[in-house]
Amino acid sequence: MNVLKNIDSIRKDFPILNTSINGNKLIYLDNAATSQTPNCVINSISDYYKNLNSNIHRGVHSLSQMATEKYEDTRKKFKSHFNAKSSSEIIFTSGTTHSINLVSSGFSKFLNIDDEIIVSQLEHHSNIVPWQMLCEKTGAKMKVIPMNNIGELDLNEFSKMLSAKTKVVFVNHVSNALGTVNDIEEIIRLSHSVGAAVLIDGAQAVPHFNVDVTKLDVDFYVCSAHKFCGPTGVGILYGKEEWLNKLPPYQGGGEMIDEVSFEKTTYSELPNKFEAGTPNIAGVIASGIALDYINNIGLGNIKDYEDHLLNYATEKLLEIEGLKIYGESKDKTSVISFNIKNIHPYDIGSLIDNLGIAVRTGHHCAQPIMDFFNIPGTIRVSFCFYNTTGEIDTLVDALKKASTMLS
Amino acid sequence: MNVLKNIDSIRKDFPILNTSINGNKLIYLDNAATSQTPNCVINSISDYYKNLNSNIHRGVHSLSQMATEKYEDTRKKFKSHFNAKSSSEIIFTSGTTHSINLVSSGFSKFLNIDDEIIVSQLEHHSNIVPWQMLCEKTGAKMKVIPMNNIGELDLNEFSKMLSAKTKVVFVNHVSNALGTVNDIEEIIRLSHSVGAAVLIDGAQAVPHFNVDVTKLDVDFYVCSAHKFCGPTGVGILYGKEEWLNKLPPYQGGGEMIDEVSFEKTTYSELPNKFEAGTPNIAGVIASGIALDYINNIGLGNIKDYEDHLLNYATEKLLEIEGLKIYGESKDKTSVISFNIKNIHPYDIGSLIDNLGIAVRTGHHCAQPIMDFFNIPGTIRVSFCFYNTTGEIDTLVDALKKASTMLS
Amino acid sequence: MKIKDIQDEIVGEFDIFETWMDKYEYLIELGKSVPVIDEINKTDDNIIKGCQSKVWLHAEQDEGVIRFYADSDAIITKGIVSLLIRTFSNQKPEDIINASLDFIDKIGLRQHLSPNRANGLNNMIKKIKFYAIAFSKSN
Amino acid sequence: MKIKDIQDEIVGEFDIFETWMDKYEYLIELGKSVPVIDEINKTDDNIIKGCQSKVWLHAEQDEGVIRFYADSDAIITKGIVSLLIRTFSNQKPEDIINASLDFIDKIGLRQHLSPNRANGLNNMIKKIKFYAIAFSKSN
Ligand SMILES: Cc1ncc(COP(=O)(O)O)c(C=O)c1O
Ligand SMILES: Cc1ncc(COP(=O)(O)O)c(C=O)c1O
Repeated sequence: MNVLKNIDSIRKDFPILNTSINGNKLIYLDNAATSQTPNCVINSISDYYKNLNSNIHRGVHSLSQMATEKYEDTRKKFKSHFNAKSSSEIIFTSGTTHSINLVSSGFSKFLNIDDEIIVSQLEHHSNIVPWQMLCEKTGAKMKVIPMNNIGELDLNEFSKMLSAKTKVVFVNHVSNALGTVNDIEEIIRLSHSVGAAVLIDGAQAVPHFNVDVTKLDVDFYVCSAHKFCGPTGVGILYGKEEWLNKLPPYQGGGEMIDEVSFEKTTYSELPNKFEAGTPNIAGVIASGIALDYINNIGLGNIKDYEDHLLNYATEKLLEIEGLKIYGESKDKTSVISFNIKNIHPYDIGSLIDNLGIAVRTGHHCAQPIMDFFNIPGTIRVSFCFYNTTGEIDTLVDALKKASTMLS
Repeated sequence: MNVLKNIDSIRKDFPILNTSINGNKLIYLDNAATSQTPNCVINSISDYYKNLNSNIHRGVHSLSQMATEKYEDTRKKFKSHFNAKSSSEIIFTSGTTHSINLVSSGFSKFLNIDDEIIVSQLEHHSNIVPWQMLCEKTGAKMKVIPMNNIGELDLNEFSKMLSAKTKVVFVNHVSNALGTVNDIEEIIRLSHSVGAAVLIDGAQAVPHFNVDVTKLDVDFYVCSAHKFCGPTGVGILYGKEEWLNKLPPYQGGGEMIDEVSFEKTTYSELPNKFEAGTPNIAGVIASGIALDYINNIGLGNIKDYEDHLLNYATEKLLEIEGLKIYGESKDKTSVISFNIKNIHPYDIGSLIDNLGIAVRTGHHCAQPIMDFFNIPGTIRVSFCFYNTTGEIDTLVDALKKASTMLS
Repeated sequence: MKIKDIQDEIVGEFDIFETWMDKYEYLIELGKSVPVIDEINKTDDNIIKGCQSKVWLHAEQDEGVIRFYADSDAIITKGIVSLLIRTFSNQKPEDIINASLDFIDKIGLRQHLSPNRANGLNNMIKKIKFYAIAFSKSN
Repeated sequence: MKIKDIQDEIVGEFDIFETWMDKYEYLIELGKSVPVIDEINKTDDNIIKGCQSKVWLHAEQDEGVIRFYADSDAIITKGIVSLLIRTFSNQKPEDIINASLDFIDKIGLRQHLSPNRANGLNNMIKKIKFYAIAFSKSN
């Protein structure tokens, strides 16, 4: 059976799962927005402030040495996890959004007015708006990979869009709104065949399965710690060393410089070139603990279990009268988006919140997808490995109740 | 007497002050790099993850509502603290460096090739490099307010530099390298007389005394939470509403948009326009707790006590043979930079670290100041309200010992 | 009736319900039954955007009082909207300006007014006050 | 002597000292007494920058071994530099490439090699290995 053997003990690691909402035990199904935080991560933050809080990289005193070492060890952890070639290829940022802006802003150096960049119809606003800003600045044009009715990208159309004009392609690994797992291997292969760089937004992938940037041969890969049981305020940017060396620095400040005078300033080597100012030291270290935590459960186990939850929930939800699921790709992970009859998602979300069930409703920062389906939004349930089939049963009951009240 | 009455109980609030380094009790005098964190701030982070962790602003479920409320209440706290006119004038960023880059990057819209911007000789790299990048992009010229031998800015020279060409002036409130408190009231007044905007880098001021942005009539004021007993990864940007409305958005992403389509995207109102992506929610809330904590002690009391420490330490340090202090402005706060004979600061720093004393050595991210004095760096001790005269005595003994060993 | 008395009346009505389910059923009833705005006034100008449910608000001045008309695309929002209209419509501008709104809290619907941007209710209340200020100045 | 034996010898020397003060005094002595590099070789090319103390490193190949010459502007760094020279100079490229450096840890000076960028020691060790690789390829 596809059940994590130690699910009970895993749930005990997450103190928030014991809280009550309106007298009901919390059922947290909004994991695609942010995942919950295990005790080891929470404790790592406290421990940091109680034992080694200090500014890093430049202090000669012991606290600074220890904090620096932990911070840099964390970089090595991510390097191994993503199978990067060197730790210099791992840049810590404040989130996926920051990571994408760092890259898109740097690309203004490489783009001319006739160039093209390609996005998919499936993207989160964070992977659209920075590139729109880039187009505005450079005059480059943006093309959009279309999707079909079940939320899969049309790679046939994509291959026709590609040309020598294409400079960069940016697509998410997993859609946060529909759960579609995109065939990024093929997207990367096709893009490279015309010499275009590829940025993959892995915000919704990294929490759910293994990612090997070297095998993928991807140019940039980005994610947020708060989506894989880490703290808020930390993002990771993987970039191929040759690309990171070519990109201009994003922010100016301490840490990212080699020498400063009013006449001439030279920048540091990687990774410091992209880490201006005091980073979120406590958060970065805690993100490494979160990574250890999910690796300890095993991303293989996590994927099996979450697939099981996804299938179970899909089946149960479809029993509800008038329920329509958006996004039915063959390859999906951990997300189900749906509506019930013509009921406004906000109404359903508000009612089941009173029953302690946290789901997300709305456009999920992916308005182009909503426009595609011509709906104002959906109800989205998204799973983490600490969810259970029992919670899904309660959700289904609650949805039936809400639907009756609102019909 | 200028002693905080409850210094013992205050010290108990900071668990790290009980740790030992190499068998000696930690004496932490590197507060200008980062300050230590009281239990209430540490607990606020744990409480957040244990009770309300959730993505904010768009969720209809209770956790998201509660987290949003706490986050927005924190904005109101900073609004009151700085006496801003509206909460929309408070933007949360990931640090002072990020705040400055947000503003400097936006100014590229306003600068032409003949324009001038003015910096001071006293700045931290974070308040130099972003503006150099801006000059490179726009062709604007940078002028530098000179300082005298005791580390005070020459406002006479400054007033001569100002002209209709001057578009923006950026100066720190307190120099992190020398402790000079700059006469920003006068700098703001003079700058406004030619229509230039002023950004004040308050990273080293906010921890030590009260700042009233309305009274100052400043255009932008920035600081970092980790310097006033808050967590890492949080910065605050105050901006006058009219300026923030004029500035273009910095990063693109979720939260900062109103509507997104591939054809046209419209941006949110303030403050969301500048807060793209999931912010450091736990960190921002904890920063508000840190603010409450220092306000509870009272910035008036803090200033009195720290002035007392500064005077005491200055007197004691000058008893050391061959010790030279850099920065002797009449108005100084909480920082003493010095060298002993020709000994390399790194050597002193390493030796006294073995005695448990944490000071900073080097250029303190302010190379232009070191160039001015023609030295590679200094030893810098910087105080917080939890330091004591006893700790200063131990420091002085340790410095004498180190100086003897190295002479 | 004064704004304060109307609010007390609403609180009294909701007090009858023992469970949140009953309360919400009443709210949904309110949302369904009341036609709160003429279609002709559901213009883009009158939209107050929340990121999920929209609110339309239209105001008219009439013999010293302001009449408000509103609607929403989500039924629960619409129920609350109808209560706000009942509270503020037909009141004098200065009474609206000075009113403090507490019934939403008291009947346990506070979460719908959080600084959260999911619905347009918070902005609707702001806009009601703006109208009152504008009309009081134009008098 | 082999790299490993030299390292053991150094560890033995430092074992005699009971306090960190004595150790550092010895290190300072080493730093003061050894003229490790000719002024002529203290070129900009040979600088290894730390953000606080600088290290200069110069290498020459001679009859199958590499000779290293180095210096630093901070005396403690210089003391450690002199120990590194003693360890790696006059060794064959392949021995340098394969050597693992443990004496610094064992004598309790690990903090000077942290990923911290205060001194140039970490980069000095990297550069020593680079020289060894370069020279071994050119043979
Ligand atoms: C005066 C001054 N400005 C800017 C900064 C940069 O702050 P942060 O590293 O938190 O971005 C500092 C901190 O060292 C500072 O002292
Ligand atoms: C696919 C995708 N990309 C980007 C983001 C933005 O991440 P963050 O808000 O952490 O910057 C998200 C999170 O909502 C996401 O799901």
